[in-house]
Amino acid sequence: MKNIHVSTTVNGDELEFVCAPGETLLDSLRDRLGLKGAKEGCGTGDCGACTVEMNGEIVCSCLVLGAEAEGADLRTVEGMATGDKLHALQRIFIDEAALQCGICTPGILVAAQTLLERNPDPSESEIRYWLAGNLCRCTGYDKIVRAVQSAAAEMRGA
Amino acid sequence: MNFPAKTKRDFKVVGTRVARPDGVDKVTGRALYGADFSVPGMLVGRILRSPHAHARIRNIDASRAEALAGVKAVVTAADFGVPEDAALRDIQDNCMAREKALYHGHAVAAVAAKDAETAKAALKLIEVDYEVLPHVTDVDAAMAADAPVVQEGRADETVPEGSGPNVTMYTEFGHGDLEAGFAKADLVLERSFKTEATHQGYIEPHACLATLTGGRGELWCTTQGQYLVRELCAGILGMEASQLRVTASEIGGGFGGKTTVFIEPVALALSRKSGRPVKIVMTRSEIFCATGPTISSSMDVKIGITRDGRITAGEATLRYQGGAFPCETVSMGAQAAFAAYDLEAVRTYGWNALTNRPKEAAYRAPGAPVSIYAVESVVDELCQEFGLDPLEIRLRNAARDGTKASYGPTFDQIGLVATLEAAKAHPHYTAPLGENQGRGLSCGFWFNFGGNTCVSLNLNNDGTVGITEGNPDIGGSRASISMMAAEELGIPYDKVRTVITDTNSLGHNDVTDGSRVTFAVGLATIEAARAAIKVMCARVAKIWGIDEEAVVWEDGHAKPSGPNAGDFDPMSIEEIAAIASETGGPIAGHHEVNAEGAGVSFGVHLADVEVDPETGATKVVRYTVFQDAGKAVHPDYVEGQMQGGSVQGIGWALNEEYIYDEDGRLQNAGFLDYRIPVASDLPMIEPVILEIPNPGHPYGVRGVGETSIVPPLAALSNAVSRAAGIRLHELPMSPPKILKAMMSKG
Amino acid sequence: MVAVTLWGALRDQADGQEVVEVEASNFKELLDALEASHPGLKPQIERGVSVAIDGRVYRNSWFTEIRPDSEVVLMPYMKGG
Amino acid sequence: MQYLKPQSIEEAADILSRNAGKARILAGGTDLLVQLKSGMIEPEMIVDIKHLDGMHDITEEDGGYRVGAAVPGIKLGQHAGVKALWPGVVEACELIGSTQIQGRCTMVGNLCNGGPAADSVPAMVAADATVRIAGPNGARDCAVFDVPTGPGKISLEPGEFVTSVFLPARPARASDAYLRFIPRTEMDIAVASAGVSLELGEDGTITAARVTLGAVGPKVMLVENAARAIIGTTLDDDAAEALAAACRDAASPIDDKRGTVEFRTQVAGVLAKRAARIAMTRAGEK
Repeated sequence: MKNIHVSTTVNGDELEFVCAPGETLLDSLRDRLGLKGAKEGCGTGDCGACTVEMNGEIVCSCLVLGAEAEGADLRTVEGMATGDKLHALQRIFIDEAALQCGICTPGILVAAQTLLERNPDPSESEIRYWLAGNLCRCTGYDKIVRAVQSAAAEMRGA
Repeated sequence: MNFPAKTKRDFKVVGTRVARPDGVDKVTGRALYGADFSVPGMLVGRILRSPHAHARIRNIDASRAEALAGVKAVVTAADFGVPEDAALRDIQDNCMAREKALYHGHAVAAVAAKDAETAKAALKLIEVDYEVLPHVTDVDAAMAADAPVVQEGRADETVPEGSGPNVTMYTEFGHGDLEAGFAKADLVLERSFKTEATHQGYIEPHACLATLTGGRGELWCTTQGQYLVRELCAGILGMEASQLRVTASEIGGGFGGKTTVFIEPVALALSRKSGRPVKIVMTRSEIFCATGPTISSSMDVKIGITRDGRITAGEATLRYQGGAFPCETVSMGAQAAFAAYDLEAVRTYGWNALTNRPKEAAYRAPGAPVSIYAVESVVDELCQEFGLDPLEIRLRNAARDGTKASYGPTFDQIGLVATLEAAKAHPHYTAPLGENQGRGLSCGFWFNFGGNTCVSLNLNNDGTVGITEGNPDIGGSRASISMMAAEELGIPYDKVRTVITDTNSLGHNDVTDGSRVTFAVGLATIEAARAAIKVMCARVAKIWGIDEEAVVWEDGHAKPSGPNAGDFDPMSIEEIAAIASETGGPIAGHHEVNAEGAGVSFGVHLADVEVDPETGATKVVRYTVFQDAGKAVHPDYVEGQMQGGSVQGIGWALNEEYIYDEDGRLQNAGFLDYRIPVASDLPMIEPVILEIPNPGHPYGVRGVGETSIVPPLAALSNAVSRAAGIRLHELPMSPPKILKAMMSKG
Repeated sequence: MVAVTLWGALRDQADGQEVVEVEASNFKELLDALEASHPGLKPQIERGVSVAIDGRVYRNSWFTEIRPDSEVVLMPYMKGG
Repeated sequence: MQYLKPQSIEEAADILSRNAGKARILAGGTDLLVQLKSGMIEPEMIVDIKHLDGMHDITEEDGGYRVGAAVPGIKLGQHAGVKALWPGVVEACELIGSTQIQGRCTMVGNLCNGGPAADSVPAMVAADATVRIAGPNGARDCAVFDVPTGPGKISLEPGEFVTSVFLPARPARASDAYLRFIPRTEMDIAVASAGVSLELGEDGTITAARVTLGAVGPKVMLVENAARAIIGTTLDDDAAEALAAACRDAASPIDDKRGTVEFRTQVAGVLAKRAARIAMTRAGEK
């Protein structure tokens, strides 16, 4: 057996791709499906830039095999906006300058989205620990944490 | 240049918090970074790296790799020439070892293959015959007369005879009579410090895609300066600049680390040999081993003070290592060390030594954080000895307008005193502390630079504006550039779009470094807008049949300058643009300048920490940054620079370090054990912006990017000292060191 | 004549003088005059020097004006991050 | 390399025993993929066992819980029953890596990787947990303590793999706790760690205890002297200090990039003392 055929769901779309047995889900998303939003910052699960949601849990897609996506339900940063309308997190990240270089942003947005769906009113400490696996070297995290808090408040209708 | 009149103007756009133009691309995953670009027929490039810290390369046999199916090219140093210019030769030799591998991870060969698996397999088939040599990684060991020799003959004329074989330079700054100064002191403290090397830690790996066929090259890469990349790559590959076009991708962080080349010349050489496009993306481990961390240091600082808090003299000896190639960073450290103080007698001495470590690259205020850490630690210890308030003592001795700086010149307008006063007035300074907590303070300083800059501004037919500039946007500069253009033209921000262009579309631009972009590109943008305004006023003057001088520009409109000029309805920029064809053709303005006069910047940081008395773990519980930013064009991004730099400094102070084993191999080449701060490590970082205008910029802008990394090192060390009752003289202050100090104190 | 302050390490290359006087009305003339009067400074000038004129640092602009009463301090050419 | 998805535990055991040394198990994959990528291992086949029966289940058994080999940390943390019975084991498992890693990592993977600093292992040993091992000769049970044998080494025979962990029942007034020391607040490997499980008598004195240490020896340590130091006490300061001293005596760490011998030894005692106090409070509140 050389390559593996995978049927999966990404951002609600049923998709198929072929991957090598040892290929990571990150590489499959980027190179097979052209979804380049998830980034490789370390390849060892230490930076979180490759974060995607898989079957409801956030994972480092660099630590998942492409083959494991068979039958899975995946969500990536590319699926956050609805048409032209940005997700509240996306819009507030721009408005509140929660990104500088932006390389960590897709991973942080995906992780924060899952957090807010699970916990609509997280404390500062809960946000910081939830995002501890998403390294950002530009911002010192301050504006990121505040933007997640603002988005949470808006999404709660507060 | 002086722009005094304009610095007090009422701004309409500058100073607001608009949305950045690249924001949507970056939050939707569409923005293309270094590794995100591909072309058909592309090969994968991989680099073979030395497992040894120091080894002579006797022979490289790549025949088995070349024979592997799918391998399209193998290159070694033999595929490159030998540049005459020593600096360029060093950069090339750092990209590909010539006769010796000079550090663990030094590139020795590279392959291009049809895919990553084949490239990886090919690397294993390359046989390198190494003669392992003695190595040295510690700066003090490297300074010694009997140290293993990293490179022969690299000392410049400043190095005194009898110095060790790895010493490459010596420098000295200062003024006044030290002996007399120390004699006036009631207490003189002399302390020795050591700091480990740190890495910029940008999250985006170095990545490039190179095509070089028929003598013409195209290079896509992540860099802080595409023009510099072109210059270096063209030099290394023996090409003319016109034949190599470099396009900068979006950049995922740099902090100085992307101001040189590592993989780009290699990818071009592989492409030249294979005739195919070649993409190289570094792994995180390669980044730590073989890009450019900052210096490590060993320092002695001696300061004298009177009982009532007047500093009478200061002296510092700095020994830096910047890896296996000559490095002049110590010179900046030596100039910056005492910059915050008004001293009658001050002297700094700087030495650089070669080691078997990767070639240093710039990192935010290069050289300054460690020397200022040492000075600010001793000042704090003196305050503790005499029970003096550390903020009052800094105010008492602060450099101010007219002070002869420790590095020579006399300061003109500087904001240190204002910054210290702001810290003193802030509630943080007097807030109560909890058990096991302590508060530390430190000043910081950076020079800031200007440099070569080109900006082209084009008026579109509908009256909107396009700006082309050449400096990669790391932290929101497209927004601030658009804002300054909108301000000058008197039009809304959203009518301006700024793009960053390739090397073919503008003249040379210096790298995005030295906190220069908002200052220098902003200055050129304002001048380009003024040039376009001049053209527009001239066109309108013709329409109205009056003199050009009788037309003024206000709020996006050409207007008669006064009643004498005639009675004409103002013409808007849209109206002027719509008839540009009829009035003489397209309207544009451009400006090319070597911007000087960036204006130095000072910062003061307050840090509260809590030290666990049983484990030595340090937690930062409160942090406030005070910094003179000149005019803050986009306050959010000014704050972002202050917060981000502070956290990098906090990492440097507490946990970040290069750890080499006995064999000179890097032990922590990954984000697991090279511990940059994570979100849960930190409190909010409160920024306090002071706006003391820079007279060298039309809007009073100063650089803000670098100063903020300087104060955290001493602020945290001083805070730990007060929280735990022990003072460390080395960085990082990792828990084992703090616990050991606490236990030996008993 | 312009009085130019040299940084410490350059003094050995200029007969131990801390301040040297040269005839110059701009940055380039200053460099040329220094090279001519103190050939020992040439290697450093080739590596790069900046000059602070009345407190403001100029990295390399040749035609920056220097007045006779200007405070002129030589500095190494610097880079940032 | 091949990616295989066997349809039964027997088939998985068969593949593993026929390809000893060439096949690797994939459950959570958080260690496996790092090792693959770095070239540390180059297996010919990866055997994915996640989808096999029971691998994702947490089931009550004899008053305790059986946790499938592919249950990720985050799921364990969401299970109220396990959390109430063995809060220390759950908190240890939840300390493995970031939120993203929690979505994938498993206690069994943490154990079978053989790392001396594995967070869940001291907690499992303090809990006297056992694992069920499938193999060519059928299933067998084994104490967690006996699985690791040294850095990167485990006692499983060729063809064997762990299918579940069993956390036993315990009396009413009993609880556990786990603490580790890391330089940051997250994302690091333990520099030293301690697990404490204890039971209280009617009068509030400790009647039984198990004290374990991680990252201070080639494998997890069960420190019987430390347990003895607190049994029969109410964990007064002297008892707590005796426990810490016993842990310091037992610790035999190494110097490396993560910590020194001196630091690890000292901190192992501190952590054991603090973990014991937490376990004591938890047990007392029941």
